[in-house]
Amino acid sequence: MIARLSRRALLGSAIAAGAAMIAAPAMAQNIKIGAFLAVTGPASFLGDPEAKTLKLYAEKINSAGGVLGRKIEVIVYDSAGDAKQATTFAKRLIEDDKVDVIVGGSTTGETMAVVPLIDEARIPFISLAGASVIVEPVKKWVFKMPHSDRMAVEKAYIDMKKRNLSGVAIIGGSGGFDQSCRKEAQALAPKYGMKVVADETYAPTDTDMTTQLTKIKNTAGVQAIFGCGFGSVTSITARNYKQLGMSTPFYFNHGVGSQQFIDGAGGGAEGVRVPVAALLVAEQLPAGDPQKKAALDYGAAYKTAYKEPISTFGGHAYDGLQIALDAIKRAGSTDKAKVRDAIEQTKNHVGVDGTYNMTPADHMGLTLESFKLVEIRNNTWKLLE
Amino acid sequence: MSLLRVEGLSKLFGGVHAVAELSVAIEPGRIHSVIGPNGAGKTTLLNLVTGIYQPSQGRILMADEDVTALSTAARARRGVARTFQNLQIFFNMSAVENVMVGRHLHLSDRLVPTLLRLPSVMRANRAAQEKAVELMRFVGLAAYLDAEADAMPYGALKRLEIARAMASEPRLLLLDEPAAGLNPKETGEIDELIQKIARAGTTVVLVEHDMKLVMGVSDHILVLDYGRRLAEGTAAEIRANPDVIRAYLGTQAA
Amino acid sequence: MLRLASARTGGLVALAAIVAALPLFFPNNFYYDVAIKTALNAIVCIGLNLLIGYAGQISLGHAGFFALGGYASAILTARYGWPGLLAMLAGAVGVGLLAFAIARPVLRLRGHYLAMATLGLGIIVAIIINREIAITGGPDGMTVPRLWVGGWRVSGAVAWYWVAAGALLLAVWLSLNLIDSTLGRALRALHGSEIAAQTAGIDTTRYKVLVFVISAVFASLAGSLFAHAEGYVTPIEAGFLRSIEFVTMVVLGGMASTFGAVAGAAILTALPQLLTVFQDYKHLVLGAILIGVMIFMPNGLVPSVALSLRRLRPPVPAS
Amino acid sequence: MTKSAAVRHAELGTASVAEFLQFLFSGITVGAIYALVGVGFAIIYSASNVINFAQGEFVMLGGMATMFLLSGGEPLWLAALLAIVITAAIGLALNKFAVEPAAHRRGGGASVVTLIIITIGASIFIRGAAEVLLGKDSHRLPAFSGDQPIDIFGAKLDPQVLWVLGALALAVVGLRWFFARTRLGKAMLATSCNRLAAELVGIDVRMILLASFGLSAALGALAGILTAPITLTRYDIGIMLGLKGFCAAILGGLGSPFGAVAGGLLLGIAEAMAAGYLSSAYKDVVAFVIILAVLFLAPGGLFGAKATERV
Repeated sequence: MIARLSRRALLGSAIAAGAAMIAAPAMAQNIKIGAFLAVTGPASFLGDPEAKTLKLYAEKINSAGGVLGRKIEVIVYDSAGDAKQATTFAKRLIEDDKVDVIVGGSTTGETMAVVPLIDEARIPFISLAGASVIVEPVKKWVFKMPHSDRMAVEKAYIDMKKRNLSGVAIIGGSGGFDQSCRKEAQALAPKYGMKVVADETYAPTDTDMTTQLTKIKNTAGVQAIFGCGFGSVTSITARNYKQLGMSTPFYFNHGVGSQQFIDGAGGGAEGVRVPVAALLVAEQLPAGDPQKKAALDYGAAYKTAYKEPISTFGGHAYDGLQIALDAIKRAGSTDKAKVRDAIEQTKNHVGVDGTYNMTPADHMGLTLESFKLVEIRNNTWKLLE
Repeated sequence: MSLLRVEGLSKLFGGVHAVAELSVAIEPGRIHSVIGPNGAGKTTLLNLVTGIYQPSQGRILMADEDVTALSTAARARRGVARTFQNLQIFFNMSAVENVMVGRHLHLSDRLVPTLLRLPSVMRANRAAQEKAVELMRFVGLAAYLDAEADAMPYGALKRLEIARAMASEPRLLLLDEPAAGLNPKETGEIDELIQKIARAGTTVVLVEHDMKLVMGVSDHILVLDYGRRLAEGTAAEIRANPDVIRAYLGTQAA
Repeated sequence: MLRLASARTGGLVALAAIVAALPLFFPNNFYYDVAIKTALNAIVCIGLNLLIGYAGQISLGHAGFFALGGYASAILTARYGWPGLLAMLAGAVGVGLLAFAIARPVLRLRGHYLAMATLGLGIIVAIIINREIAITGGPDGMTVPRLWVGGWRVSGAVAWYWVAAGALLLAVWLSLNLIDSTLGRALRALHGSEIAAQTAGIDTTRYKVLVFVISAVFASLAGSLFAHAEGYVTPIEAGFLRSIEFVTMVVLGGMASTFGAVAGAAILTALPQLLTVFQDYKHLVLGAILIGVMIFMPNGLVPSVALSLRRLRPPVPAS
Repeated sequence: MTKSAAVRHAELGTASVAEFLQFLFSGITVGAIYALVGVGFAIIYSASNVINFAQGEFVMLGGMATMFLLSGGEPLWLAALLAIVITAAIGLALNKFAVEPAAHRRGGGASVVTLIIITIGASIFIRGAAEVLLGKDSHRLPAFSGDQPIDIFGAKLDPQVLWVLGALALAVVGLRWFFARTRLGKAMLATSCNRLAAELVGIDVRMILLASFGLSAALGALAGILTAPITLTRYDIGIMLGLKGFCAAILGGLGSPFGAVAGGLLLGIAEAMAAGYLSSAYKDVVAFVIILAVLFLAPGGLFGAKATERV
C-alpha cells in the first residue's frame, strides 16, 4: 500500500511542483507577506502558533476588506528551525514569491543566517526571535518583535533584588535561545548586584535534570535559580526541582510562556516566577491597561479558531503582521524603502506584546513596562504587579 | 633452499588443534598437493601460510626468511598468491578488473598522479588491462572479457580467481579446492591449467579432494589427518601407504 | 573497459553541459541558491561515496568534517583576518590530519560498530562547536566574510553558482579518475573481499585510511565553500541528522556511482522545496518517497536506471 | 560556626553520599529508558541484521497513542494496552510493506544499508503522520503511582522509575525465556546465527522477521508509555530516543538484548556522573568518548559475539 502511495505521491509532487513554479507571478496586486518559521522541528512550539496566527489574521483582514483596498496573501514556509533551510526559503520568498515584507524567523540562528540576504535584497524584515543580537547593533532592514532575553533577565533580577536574593544559579539548555539568555544573565549580574554562583547546562533533548539541580542544591550561596530555556525540557526541570524537594525561589525566562510548561511539570511549576508578555494574563490586567483589549481579542480569536491554549509566541507573529500592515498603510504603498521607513517610525502601536515605539536606534521598540512578572499558582499564571 | 618451510606449526581453535606441530618444506618448481579428510587442517594451513591466521606456535619461512609476523599483504609481496575454497570474488567489479586487482603489486598507486590522471597512470592502466586480458585467455575465460563478475557461472569464477592470483606473478600459488563443484570435463580442464602454470615456472600447492586430479598432477603429496602429518611422498607411495588407506577407508567403513 | 571509459567521459561531458545550461532555465536567484546548495552537498556525497559506495566503509559523521571546514574558514577569516583560500586550505589540511589520526582505530571497526564510532565522532564535533561560544558563536552560529579570490570578491548567486559548479565538476573528475585506477580498484577490492584484497598484496588498512582522509577533505572543502556562500554557518551543519542526510543522498542516488551521488544530492536538496505544496503532509510524503525508491530501486537511482537502459539495448555479442 | 571539624567532615560525607546516590538515580532513570529502547534495536537486529532507525518512533507512538486514547476517555490501562497493540500493528505493517518487499526481492535482496535507509524513511513517515494526526504539542502522562518521590539516604527517586526498571527486568527475563523455551524464540536465534541454515531446516524466515518487528514495536510502545510521565512525549521525541537506544545496543554488543540493557544503563550512568562530577555542558561528549573507548577495546561491543570470517 505504501509502495503504491509513494508512486502516486512522487508523480503528484512532480506535477504540483511544476505547477507551483509556473504559476508564480499571477496576482500582482495582492500584498504579499512572506514568512519562514520553525513550524516543525525542535522549535515548533514557536513556529506552529506563529504560522497559525499569520494564517488566521490574513483571513480576518481580507474578509474585512484587506489593506489599501488590496487583499493580503501570507506565504509560510517551514524552516524547521534550520538555518540552511531558512536561507533557501528566505531567498525563495524574496526572489520567487516576490513578497513585500518578511515576517519570521522563529529562532535567532535562522534569523541571523538570513540577515546578509536581507541586506542585499533591501526588504523589510520583522524577526520573531528573541536574542538582542538581532537588533544590536541596528541593521537597517531588520526589526524584531518579542521582548529580548535581556529584558527577561532584567525583570527577574529586579524582582530578586526586591526579595533580597543575590546568589543566582543558572540552569539552561545548550540551544541558541538558552545560551543567549545565559550570556545576558551572566553579563547583567553585576549591574543588579547579583552574583552567579552556579551555572549548569543540559542538552535540549535530555530527560532528567536531577543531577544538575542536585549540584545547584549543594552549592553554597545559591539563593535563587534562574532557568534559561523552552520546551518540554523546562517542564522536566521544574518537575525534578519538586522531586528533589527544593524550595529555592525559581525563576524562568519567557521561553516557558505556555500552558504546556505548567501541565508538563506535574505540579513542579508551582511558585515559579516568569516574565511574560501581557497576553498570558490579559484578564488580570487593570481595566485601563492599553494592552488589555488587544490581548483579549487576539486570545479569543486564536482559541476560537484552533481550540488550543494561546502561547506568547503566536502573539509575536500577530504584532509582526500588524506592524507590517500598519506601516504599509502609512506608507500608502508596498514600496520597500517606504515601508521600512514607516516601520521605523512606528509610534504608540499597541500590540499584544506591549506598546511599540520604534526609532532609528531601536528596532524593537518595547520597554520593560510591557513585560509582566507572573507567578504560577494553581496551575495558572498570576500577575504579580 | 626451500621456497616455503613451516616449522613446528600449530593452530588452536578453542582448545582444538586444527594444525598440530606440522613441519613441511615446499621445493620450488613442483606441484605439491595437500590432501586429507574434512577437518584435517588443509585450509587452516593455507590460511596460516598466507597470514590470514596467526599461528599459536611455530614459524613460517619463505626463502629462509621468517615471515611469521608479516601481514597477508606483505607475504603477497614476497610472492605468495592463492585462491579460496569459498570464492572470494570482487563481485562489485567486472571480470577484467578482478584480474587487474591481482596486478596491484606491479603498479604504482601514487595519489596525485592518479587524481590528475597523468599519462603515466593511463599507460599503466592500459598495460594492466592488457595483461589481465592475456591472463583471462590463459585460464580459458576469453568468452568473459566483457562480463561483470556477478554475471558469471561458478566454474568460470573458479578460473577467474586463478587468473587473479596469477596476475601478481607469484613464486608460490596456493589453490584451495579448485575443482570443487566442477563437473568432470571442467575438472579435466583445471588439471591441464595447473600443469600449464607449473610448466611456466610457478610452484603450486594444491589442496583438493578430487583424488583423480591430485594423483594425476602432483609431484609430491602431503596427507594430513587431525592437523598432523600422516604421510608424505609421491602419488604411488601415498596410494600404497596403509595409514592413508586406513584414514580414508577406515572412517568410511566404520 | 572501452565501454566504461566512454561512459566516464560521456557522463562528465553531459554533467558539464547540464551545469552550463541550467542557468538558462533559472528565472531568479532562488533557483541559483538551490543549485549552489545542491552542488556543495554533491561534493560531500562524492567523497562519501568513495568511502561508502566504493570502499564499503560507512560513516555517519561526515557532517562533522563539513562543519569543521566551514568553521575553519569562518573563524580564520572573520577572527584572524586570513585570506579565504588560505583558510580553506588550512581547514582541509586540519580536517585531513584529524581524519588521519582517528582513521586507524575507527576503521578497525566494522559495519554498525563503525557507524556508531563515526556517529559519535560527528556528535562530539557538533557539541564542541555548539559549546565553545567564544570561538564559534555557539548555537546561533557566526557570520562568515565574503570570499576573495585574488582581487575578485565572490558575491551574488550567479558568481557562487559558477564557483560551486566548477568545484562540483572538479570533484566529479577527481572521483572518476580515482576510481578507474590501481588505487580505485584497491578500494573496491577491499569492499568486495577484504581477505582476497590482502592476498593480492593490498594493504587494506592503508587504503581505508586514505579513502577516509580523502572523503573528509572533500567534506571540509565543501563546508568551507558553503560557509562563504551562505555568509553564515551554524552548528546544525555538524549535527548527526545532517550526517544521516548525506548518507541518505548517497544511497538514494546509488552507491558506487559518482553520478549517483550527484543525483542523490540534487534530489534531496531540491525535494524540500518541491514538497512545500504538500504543506503539513510534507514529511509524510518525503518518508514515503524514500521508502518507495529504496524498495523499487534498491541499488539507488542511477545504477537502477542505467541497468534498465542497458536491458533495453540489444546485447553486444561477446568477441 | 563552632562545629568541630569531625562533625563537619561527617556531614560533608553524608552529603556527598547523598549526592552520589542522586547522580546514580539520575543515571539509572535515563539509562533504563535507553536500555528499553536499545532492547528493541537488538531484537530486530538479531532476526534480520537490520538496524531499525524507526525504533524511536515506536516509543513515541506508545506514549502519544496512549495520550490520545486517554483524552478520548479510556482508562489508563486500556489506553496503554490499545497503544501497544496499535504500535505492534504498525511495526508489523512496517515490516510487511516496507522492509520485506526490499529484503526479499527477486534477484537478491537489498543491502543492509538500503534497508537502513528504508527504516529512516519509515521514521520520517511515522513522525510526519503523528505530526498531522496527533499534533506537535508535548504531553505528559500521569505517573502510575503518584509523584511523591522515594527518599533513599537523602537521595530522591521518582517512583515511576521503578515501573521502568520493573518492565526492564521483566523484558530481560521474558526475552531469556522466549529465546530459550519457545519455538519462535529458538527459531529467531537460529535465524540470527545462520539464515540459510535456518531456512534449510524449515524455519520461515519471513515469519521470524515479521515477529521480530511486532515484538520490538510492542516493547518500544511499552517503553514509551512507561517513560512518558518522566520524559514527556512529543511527536519528535523518537529521534533522540532512537539515537540513544542505538548507542545502548551498540555499546552492549548488537544482537544481545542483555547487552543492550547493560549498555543503556552504562550510558545513562556515565552521562549523569559526567554531568555531576565533570561538566554538565560536556556530559554528552564524555558519554561518546566512553562509547568510543569501549569500541576500540572491544570492537564488538561489551557482550557482542566476535565475528570470524570463513574463507
